[in-house]
Amino acid sequence: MSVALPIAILLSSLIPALASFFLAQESHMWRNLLSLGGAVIKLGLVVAMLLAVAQGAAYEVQLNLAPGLHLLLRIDALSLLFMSLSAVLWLLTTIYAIAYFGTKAELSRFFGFFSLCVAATTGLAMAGSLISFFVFFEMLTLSTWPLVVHKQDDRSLAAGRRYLAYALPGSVALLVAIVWLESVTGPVLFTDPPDLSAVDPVSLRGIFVLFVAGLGVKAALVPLHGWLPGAMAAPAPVSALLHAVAVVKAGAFGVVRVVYDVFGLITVQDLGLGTPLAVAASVTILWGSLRAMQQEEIKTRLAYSTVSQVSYIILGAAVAGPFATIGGLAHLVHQGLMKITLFFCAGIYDERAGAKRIDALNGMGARMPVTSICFSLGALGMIGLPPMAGFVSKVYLGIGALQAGENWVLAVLAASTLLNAAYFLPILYRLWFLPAADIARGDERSPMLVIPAVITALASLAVGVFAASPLSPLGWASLIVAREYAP
Amino acid sequence: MAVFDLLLCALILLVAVAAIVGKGLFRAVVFFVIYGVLLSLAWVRLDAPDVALAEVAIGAGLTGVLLLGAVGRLARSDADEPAEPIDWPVAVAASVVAALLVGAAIKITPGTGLEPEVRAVLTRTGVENPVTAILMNLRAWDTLLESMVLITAVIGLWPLAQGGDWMEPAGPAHHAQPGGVLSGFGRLLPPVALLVGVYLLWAGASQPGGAFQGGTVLAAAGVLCVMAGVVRAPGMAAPAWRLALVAGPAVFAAFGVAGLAWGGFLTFPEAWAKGAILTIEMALTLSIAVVLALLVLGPPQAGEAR
Amino acid sequence: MIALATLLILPIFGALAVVAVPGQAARVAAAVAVLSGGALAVLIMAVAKGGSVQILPGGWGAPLGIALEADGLAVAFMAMTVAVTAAAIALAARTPAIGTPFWALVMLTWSALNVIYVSRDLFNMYVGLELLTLAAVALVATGGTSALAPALRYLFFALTGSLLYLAGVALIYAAHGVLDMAHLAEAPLQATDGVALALMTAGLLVKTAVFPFHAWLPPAHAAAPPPASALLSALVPKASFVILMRLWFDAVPDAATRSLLLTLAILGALAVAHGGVLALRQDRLKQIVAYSTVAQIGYLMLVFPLAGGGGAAQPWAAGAWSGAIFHALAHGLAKAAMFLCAGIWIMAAGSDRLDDLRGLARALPMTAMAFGVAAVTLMGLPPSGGFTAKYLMMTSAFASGQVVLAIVLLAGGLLAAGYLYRPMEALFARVVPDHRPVSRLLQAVPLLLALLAFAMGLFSDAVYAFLQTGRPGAAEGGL
Amino acid sequence: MTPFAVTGALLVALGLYGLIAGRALLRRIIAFNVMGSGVFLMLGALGWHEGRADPVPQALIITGIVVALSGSALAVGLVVALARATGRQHLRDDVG
Amino acid sequence: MSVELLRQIAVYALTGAGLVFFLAGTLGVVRFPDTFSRLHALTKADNLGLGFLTLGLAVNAERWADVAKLALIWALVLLAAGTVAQLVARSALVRGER
Repeated sequence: MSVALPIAILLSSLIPALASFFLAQESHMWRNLLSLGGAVIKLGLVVAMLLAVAQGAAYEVQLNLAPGLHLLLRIDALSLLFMSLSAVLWLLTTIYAIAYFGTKAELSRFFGFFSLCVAATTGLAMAGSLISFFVFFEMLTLSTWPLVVHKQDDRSLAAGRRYLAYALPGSVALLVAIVWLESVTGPVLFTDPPDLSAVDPVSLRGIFVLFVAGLGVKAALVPLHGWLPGAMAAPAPVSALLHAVAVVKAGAFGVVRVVYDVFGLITVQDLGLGTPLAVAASVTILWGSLRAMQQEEIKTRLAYSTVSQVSYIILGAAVAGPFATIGGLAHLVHQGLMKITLFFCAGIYDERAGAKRIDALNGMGARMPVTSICFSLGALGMIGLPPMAGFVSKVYLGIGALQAGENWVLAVLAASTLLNAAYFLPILYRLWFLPAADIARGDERSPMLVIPAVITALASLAVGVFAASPLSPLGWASLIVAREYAP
Repeated sequence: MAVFDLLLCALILLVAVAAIVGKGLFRAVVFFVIYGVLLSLAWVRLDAPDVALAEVAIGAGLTGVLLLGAVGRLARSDADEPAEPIDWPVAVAASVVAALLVGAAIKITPGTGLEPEVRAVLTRTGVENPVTAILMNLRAWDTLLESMVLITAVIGLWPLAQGGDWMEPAGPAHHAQPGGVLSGFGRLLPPVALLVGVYLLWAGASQPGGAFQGGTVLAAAGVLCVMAGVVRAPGMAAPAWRLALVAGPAVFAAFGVAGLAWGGFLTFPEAWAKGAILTIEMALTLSIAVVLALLVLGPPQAGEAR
Repeated sequence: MIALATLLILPIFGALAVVAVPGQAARVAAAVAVLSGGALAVLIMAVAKGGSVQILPGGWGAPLGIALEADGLAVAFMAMTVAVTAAAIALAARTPAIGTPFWALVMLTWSALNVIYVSRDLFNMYVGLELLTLAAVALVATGGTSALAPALRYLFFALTGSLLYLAGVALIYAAHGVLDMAHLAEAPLQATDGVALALMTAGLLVKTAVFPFHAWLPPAHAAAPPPASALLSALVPKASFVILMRLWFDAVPDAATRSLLLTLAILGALAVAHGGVLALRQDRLKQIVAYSTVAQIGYLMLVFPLAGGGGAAQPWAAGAWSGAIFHALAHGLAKAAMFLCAGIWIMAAGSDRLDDLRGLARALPMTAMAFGVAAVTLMGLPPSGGFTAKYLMMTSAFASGQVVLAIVLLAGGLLAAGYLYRPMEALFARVVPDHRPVSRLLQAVPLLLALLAFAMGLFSDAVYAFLQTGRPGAAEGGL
Repeated sequence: MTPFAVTGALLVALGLYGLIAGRALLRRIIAFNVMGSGVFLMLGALGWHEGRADPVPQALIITGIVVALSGSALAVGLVVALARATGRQHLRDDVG
Repeated sequence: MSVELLRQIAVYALTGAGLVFFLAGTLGVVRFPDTFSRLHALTKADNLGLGFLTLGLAVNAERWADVAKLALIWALVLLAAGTVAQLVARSALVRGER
């Protein structure tokens, strides 16, 4: 039970974060070195841990906050999945961000909080108990706020205010749920689920609803998603990593943890909470897609698309069929890769061609072929075109729904696929088939921006095509389901 | 004798009501001084001479002078001072508190308290007067803190001085005619007062008296000298005054720390207890005299015609 | 034992030295701070190893003499006092408007606090309270003519509180013939103790500025110079709270009636609501932070109803009791950091009005970070000490079924987020105002204090274990 | 000697009334002193037993009187400073 | 008619006379119209009253030390009364009372 590795992973982003706070604005070289170095080291450590876990090693670290309040870091297959996703994407986004910002102001602060965010995300992934999860969950909220308001203009300050207005009550709901549960069952560890017999069903349902509400804010479930579109006022790297991967996935990851490791799937079904959660997820999926269609700006459309896509994961957790769970977990990675590609491309369009609105994208395919290809790959993947990644997760979700006898889920999946097409295809049509407006400009001369987008686009393609192999997220997800949650 | 006590109590209450609710600020202060004197009579009836001395010297005397000085400085003529309207809700609350307290006071049958224990230990404290024994040895820690409270009051007045710094002499400028009655009185009384003050200090070991009472008399003498123009008012500029101000608690604390060497914090070895206590009391009296003089004179007001 | 005596005597010698040698005031204060730090370290080790350290001044011991005892709680508060006072001294050294009286008063406040923390004698606590009150009022008065009226109101409230407390002590002594808390705990309750304890509690509530007796605190703490208000807000109300805890947990645990606990719970809740709502409506930073103190003191009152609510499932004892102390310590550090930040911003931008602070985050990043960290602590979000406190108290609330008090804690946290967000947003505005530069060393002082509050959160296990030395039985069993 | 104890109790209540309801600041200082001496009288009277007074309350009272004087001195200093700075003699009209 | 009885009678007689003079002085203060005449009454009557009172107490005192102390008290009060009367008179003059 070596202790060093998990702590090393945490420190690999904590130390660069704290160090870069003290760096002067001018020392770009040092700061970039710190961030990139941190990202590379983290990726290396995660890969090392992957190999070790494959050979059956286990990691557990306990830092006592108060006698009952342990900060427990425990590695299991689920945490590895989420950690490897965030490690890979953090490296790519750091490269992207360095190119994106160049020498703009307040970068020490930006990269400081940027690395702090990732540290919180990895901590959250490794959390072994409810309270440790909550500690990192809140650190994520606090470290994201400065990033959302990074431009410090009125629009981003308003976005920041909205973000906290949603996030803090959410954290209160989550804390109440945790303390309410723990006051009866004692500290809750993910390793051995608490015996819920002591808690009467009514308050158990209340606790579950509070959990979903608290986590739902970050997972952008419909009534609680208000902050996400506004947060698009943040610079592109922030919306790319945070609102496509870190923050939003943290919410979904939390729901998966709560459903599987705290309540256990059987209890959730017995309490009759599975279906309402699935309905909530479905409503979010449809509502997100509908709203996405009405958006004029690229980033807000992608934001609403994120709102709907994340609920696939929650849908996977809510439906009792094993395949649905595999589909949901796989989608955690698939959606991450595809969405980050789209956000990267949106950032490139904005940065290089000043194109923020969708109708400004006419004829971009000709002028910025590589970016447009990546965008198309990502978009098609999201729609769920075979053999892309989106298709794989939707198929598994469908099969899972059939297994669980929830046939109406199939209709939801089909409808959402159509809606995805409805808001992505017009963009592709503009990119490739409409003539460029006369004043349009745009070039792809900065490779550091384009390369990350290409890598993630290819990854999302590969993940779909080689889904069958055990190394792919799908294979990994089925491993998780088989080992941890045989329902 | 019970009739005298009842009469005294009624008088005290009456004068107190007049002081608090009566018409006119100057009248209130005068009533307050009378109240102080009557109260010390009560302490004499309760066989507490030390307290009677302290009450009349500090309670009625110094506080009275303090308030009279303040009324003078506020320079508001008494005529238009309306009697304060009765604030009924507070009056009701106060009467509830009164009822509770009187009820408790009646219910409690006075016991011997700690009197036997003190008597048993008295010989080991180095002084015969039990009150001084408690003040200077048994609860010496309280007395040290109390002297620090006095110092705090003086330092508290420091920023209120005109320029925010108390470098000029304390209090308003005094103009007594050189040959006049006051300056004569100011030369005649202080030596006697000095004698009485030192006597009180010395007698404190066995009879009623002690550092505080002695210090107060000396302070009164000091204030008189300043008013009579015999001596320039003390001020923070002169290091001598500052050291005198600090001497009492400093010596006390020094003995406290020295005590660590042979027993414990603030412990006096029984052989030298009397000597130690007397040294401390002398330093304390000096400090108290200076502090009380400064407090009564108040922060310096440059250029205010007296 | 030597360390404890040094800690008690050092600030007294410091104050006397400052009066004797006003020229060297700042140096004397710094020296006292450093030496006290050393003595404190020795004391912490001694108490951690060997349990509470006792001193019997004059060697007499209770009931005749005064018993002083430094248990976990007292040493923790003394540690927080050293940290906050050292920081205030560091900032005051560079604030131009600070005169000699300020230094002496800081020393006096410090010595009064140490006296109160370790005292076990009811009258000794009264003398300590008076020394603290006069020094604190004088500290407020150093804020210039605008501070005179608030200082006077503070003085009258505080004097009323002290005399009510003293009236209670008089009745207790008359009935029991003893002033020492340990002896009082063994003596059977008398008929008149109800009145006495009611008076003492009322007096202490006035001095702790618990709602509805809080009117004096915000104007006084806002009018005082920033280093002074850091001491006032972080430390002074805590002293009378410590006495209240000693009284109810050590001296007369079984005298606590249901009605008393209910009253304190209601007053606490009202304080949290009242302080929070009023803080939302202020437009000067120091006013906001002062009203925040009124709200945060409300939390402390919840310890009385919550004590003993641990329940079987919790693997720790006296959760609410330790949580309340955690809160008092974390709030002290965070509140002092906030007032020192206000001091730095006043130095830089000239005033603490919110619209004068716009954009200062860019100009003075470290101070903005310090204010942020302190705000997180006050909101009770992890990883700060404030979170550990809130978590411990909430678990006790849920376990003992007093869910309403948990709601109060949470609502208070959200209110804190509300009134602390406005200054944060003003700081993050884009316009960079013209401001006088402030040295990074000076900015590091509040940051250090705020990070100490975080450290308390991260290493709360060690702090928790330390607090258990000399913990009263009633803390676990409940009132 | 219960008459003195009862008088002390009444003085405390009277002083409390004056301290809270007083308008002129000097009057509130007087009320503070009256309340203080009331508490001391109660403490002293309850310590009186068959002709011998318990010395401990006496020592406490002497300490109390000196502390009360310091409090009054600071209060008077502040009142005079306030009156000279703002010409106001009471705190009633402003907030509070 | 032992010496003791004589002493008691003397003490009562003297203190009684003293009280009478105090009463007269107080009546004077209450009745007289302006400051000066009040001062006049006060100083004359009260000082005499004080003299008799001190004599009575001296007779009653057991030890000579007490008698000396009483004499010192008498002298001091006389001195103080005189000075205060002077000062009050001057301040009344300054305030323009004739």
